[in-house]
Amino acid sequence: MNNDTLIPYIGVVTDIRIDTPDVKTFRVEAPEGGKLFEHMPGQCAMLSIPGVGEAMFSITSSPTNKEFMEFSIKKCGCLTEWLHAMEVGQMITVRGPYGNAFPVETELKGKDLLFIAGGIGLAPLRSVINYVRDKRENYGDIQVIYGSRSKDDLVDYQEILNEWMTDDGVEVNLTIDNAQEGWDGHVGFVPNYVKELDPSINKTVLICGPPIMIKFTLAGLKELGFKETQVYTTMELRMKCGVGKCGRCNIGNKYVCKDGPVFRFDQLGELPDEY
Amino acid sequence: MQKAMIERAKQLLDDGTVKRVIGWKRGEFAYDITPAVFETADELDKDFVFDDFTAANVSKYLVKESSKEGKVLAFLKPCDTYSLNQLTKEHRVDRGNIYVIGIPGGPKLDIEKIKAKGITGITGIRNENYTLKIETIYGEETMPFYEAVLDKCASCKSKKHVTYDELMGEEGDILESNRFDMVEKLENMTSQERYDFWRSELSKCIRCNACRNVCPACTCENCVFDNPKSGIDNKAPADSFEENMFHIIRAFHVAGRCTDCGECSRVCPQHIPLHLLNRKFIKDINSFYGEYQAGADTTSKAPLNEYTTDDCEASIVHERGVE
Amino acid sequence: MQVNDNKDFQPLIVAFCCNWCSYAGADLSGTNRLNYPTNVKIIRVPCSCRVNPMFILRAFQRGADGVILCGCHPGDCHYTSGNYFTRRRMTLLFSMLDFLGIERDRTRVEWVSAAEGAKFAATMNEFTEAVRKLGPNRRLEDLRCRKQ
Amino acid sequence: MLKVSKSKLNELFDAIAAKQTLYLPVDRNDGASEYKKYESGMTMSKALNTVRSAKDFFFPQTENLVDFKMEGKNIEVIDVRKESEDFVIFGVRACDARSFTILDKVFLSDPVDSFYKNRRDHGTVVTMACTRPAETCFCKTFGIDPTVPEGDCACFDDGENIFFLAHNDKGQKFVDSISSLLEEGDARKLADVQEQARAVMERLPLAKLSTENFGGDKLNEYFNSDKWAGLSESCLGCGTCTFVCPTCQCYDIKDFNTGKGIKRYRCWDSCMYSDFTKMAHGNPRLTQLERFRQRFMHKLVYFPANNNGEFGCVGCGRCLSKCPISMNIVKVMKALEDK
Repeated sequence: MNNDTLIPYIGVVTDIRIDTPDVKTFRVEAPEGGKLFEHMPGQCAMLSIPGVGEAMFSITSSPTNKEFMEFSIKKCGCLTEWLHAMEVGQMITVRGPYGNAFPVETELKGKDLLFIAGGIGLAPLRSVINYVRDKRENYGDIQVIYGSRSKDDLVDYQEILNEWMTDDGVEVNLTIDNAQEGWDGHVGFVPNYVKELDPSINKTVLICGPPIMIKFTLAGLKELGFKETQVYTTMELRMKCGVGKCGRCNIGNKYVCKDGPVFRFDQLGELPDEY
Repeated sequence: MQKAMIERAKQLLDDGTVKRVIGWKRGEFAYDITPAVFETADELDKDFVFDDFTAANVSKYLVKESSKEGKVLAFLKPCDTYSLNQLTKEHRVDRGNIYVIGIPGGPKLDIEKIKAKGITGITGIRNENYTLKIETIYGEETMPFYEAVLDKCASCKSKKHVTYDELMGEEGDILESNRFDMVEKLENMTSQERYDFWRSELSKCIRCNACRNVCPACTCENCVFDNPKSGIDNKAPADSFEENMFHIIRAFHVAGRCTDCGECSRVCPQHIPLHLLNRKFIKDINSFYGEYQAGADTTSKAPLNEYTTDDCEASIVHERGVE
Repeated sequence: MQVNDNKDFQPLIVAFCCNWCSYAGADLSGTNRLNYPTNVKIIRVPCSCRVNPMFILRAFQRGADGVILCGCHPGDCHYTSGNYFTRRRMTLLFSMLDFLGIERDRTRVEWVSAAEGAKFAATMNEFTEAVRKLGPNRRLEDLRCRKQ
Repeated sequence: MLKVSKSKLNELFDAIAAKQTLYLPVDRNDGASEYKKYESGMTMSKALNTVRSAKDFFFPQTENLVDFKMEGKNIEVIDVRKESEDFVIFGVRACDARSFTILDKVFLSDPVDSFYKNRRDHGTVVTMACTRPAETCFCKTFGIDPTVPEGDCACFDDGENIFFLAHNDKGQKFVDSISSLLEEGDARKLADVQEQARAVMERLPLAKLSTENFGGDKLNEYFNSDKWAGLSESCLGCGTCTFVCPTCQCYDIKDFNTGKGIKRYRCWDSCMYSDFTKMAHGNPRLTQLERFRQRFMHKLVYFPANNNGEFGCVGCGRCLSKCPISMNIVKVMKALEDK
């Protein structure tokens, strides 16, 4: 019998990095080493601890990383609590990759890119950012606007400081919600910061974050002159199968797990407002 | 009766006593009636219905309706008033926001019993002197009215309204019912026979939760069977054990609070006699702790919230009845 | 009727014991070196009233062949009235299980005080023997959990 | 046309059951009918339809997907799939037969669901033409002719004989396997019976129901309709409609700890349930209105949008007779159309 997508692979957690007080990044490899499967930036995988539950997480490592996959996971429910309690060497089950991806090889090619992320929303974008950094010649300018509640809540802060900020042609703008000691950067919410920075409207925008942030940022972008066709986002709803059959993650007739999670805002605008 | 009800409802809407009316709405066929809320006289004229098929107990909807602004008029049959009383006692409804008109009770009809006779293609049903004249696309059929009566009405416990603001028609009495007959029959079987009986019944269960969701006593915000943290949440009986467990817990949770309105059995798509489980608890409570009718009043303590120091011991179960 | 003593059958007995009386009673039977079967697995609960019907059912689901609930004697509850509620609740539950055709000897409530070590041991011996005679729990088991 | 006399039906069933498992709709003591594994002597139900649909055979209410053995930090994945045995479902009605092609569109589209496909490959669907449709029937609305049902092999009852018509290779194989019991028969009377049934179809109360106002292009119009509040008002949020529905295919995946390991199983789920889309941080379908809307939008709009206009309903009428509050797809269609 063929392998069924509902039957998962085994993955071994080979490294756990504490990013913020409630976000950890897990490195997952196949038991014999190497990656479990190839993916494209923006795609997701179902992680599970048998007996606890299964949930969809975006793959945060870039496909250009050929050794392992990474998942940045925020503690917010039953399964994630268990995942956070894991130690290195723990096996988990993984299946995927699921969903579409950011059109990095088609529509985004040759474009100036603007990434806007809030909080854990950086996780799915990190895959794209690192992908385009590794294939620098294919893309124009890169700008990242990233905000979080506080300095401690900035996911992948070390990577941002040491790698992204030191790259040529990558502009990183960080902001936190409230002023705090040891922070001399920008203070304020992401939507306002985007307006302050007034990015060039030739850029293609990739945005991910809490729904409320997306809502206001999108409004701000429109004020600046951006069109909906220029803005991509990635969605999340409750999922069980990951292949558009279990019937719960639909927005209108589109399944987030299969037709998404990446949507362009003009596509999203045609769907009913139920997410 | 239907006409008088519509007239009275219109008056109460008109003089501002109530803002909404909860009752029953006509369907596609002669029998598929939906509980509905009416807000205008036009809606009442168009769709309000009260006939032999308006069996649905609307009291559970009052949990939601009575929390809205403005009074709601509810037409309640005797059995429904018990449910409302129980809900009032448990502070699940705002009784002050409900205007209850007591209306005569059943016996109501069970369309499934008519269909079980092989009568199909039904386009109209008339009751002529307690003979049902059923028009079908295959010609007219007849059957005695009492053969099509709902089980819950066939063993009616009371025709008395226990709470109302106004009464339409005559007040009835509490009846001497035969409602424990089947429970007793089962009690007198052997343990193996009982087991076989319930296996054949409960194995039909599709876990649609209709019995739970229709039950006026089941008003938890989050049911233990839906709560992933309870450890027993499930959506399908993956094993015969889970069929038993669901129905034991469902019945146990309403033990002492179940007014025996019979809705659970009425809505079961698989015709499982679920009311027998509830009645078993009622019968046991009556015999162990004294006669108790849930919903008869709004002040008494439920039997499981109470005790006396000389209650019988659990071993009584081992000492009586058939092994 | 077929006589079957199920002599080789080792039933799994789950005993819910209240912290204040029965658990201490079990302890006492141990310190007094009284024997009771190793089939009995004790689960300590703060009060017999803590045991809700689901506990009993889930014990059966997970492979118990008999479930016994021990608490303080009526009137002696550490929380004054817990065991009175237990009594009503378990009476109704056991009656329901009996009604569903589950063998009634698989369930029991027994009042055991902290001083009744001997009663605890005797009760467990007797109950285990009764369940052994009944054989494995087949009417209220979850096949998925059956021991191979 | 090949036929068998109705008096010899049991011989036929015995012959089928000797070779493979046979499932047959039989009457229960409460007047309803259900599919049962055939045992010698059983008689086929005369009822129009079973309470539960025939989808159970290919998409059972619960099924084990995979087992896990957990030991310390290690997990072992145990593939529990087994090749299904051959089986025959006899007496499937035209509506249920069509439901399989709808389920196929979901489960056999990429990536193929091997659990479903396994059963589908091994199951032979033998349908039975309808002669006495009920008032709740509206399969005609979805282009189904109940007098000539689909399936691998169709059967027709002319009152005295059962005629067999194979629709495909699997059906032909089935007919061949019982050919020793069949004989060539005169189907003239059958044509009359079919004609009568078609005439009845025209007179059914729901004969005029049409799908012309539904389909993928109505997405936002119907989604934003103000009718949903009234329609969903008395919905109990139970799963009766979804569980008796032959085309409802939503499922949940859950884990069960047996004490020896973890069983991951899938079971039917209902979009009518409050926890269907509930996540750790919220629920996009908070009230019964949204859940109710989802079910009917899925059948009447989303499904045709994704499947070349095919609707996710076959008009079997089960939800019409089983809904505790008698709210159903027909009432929804009529209300939405009524501008």
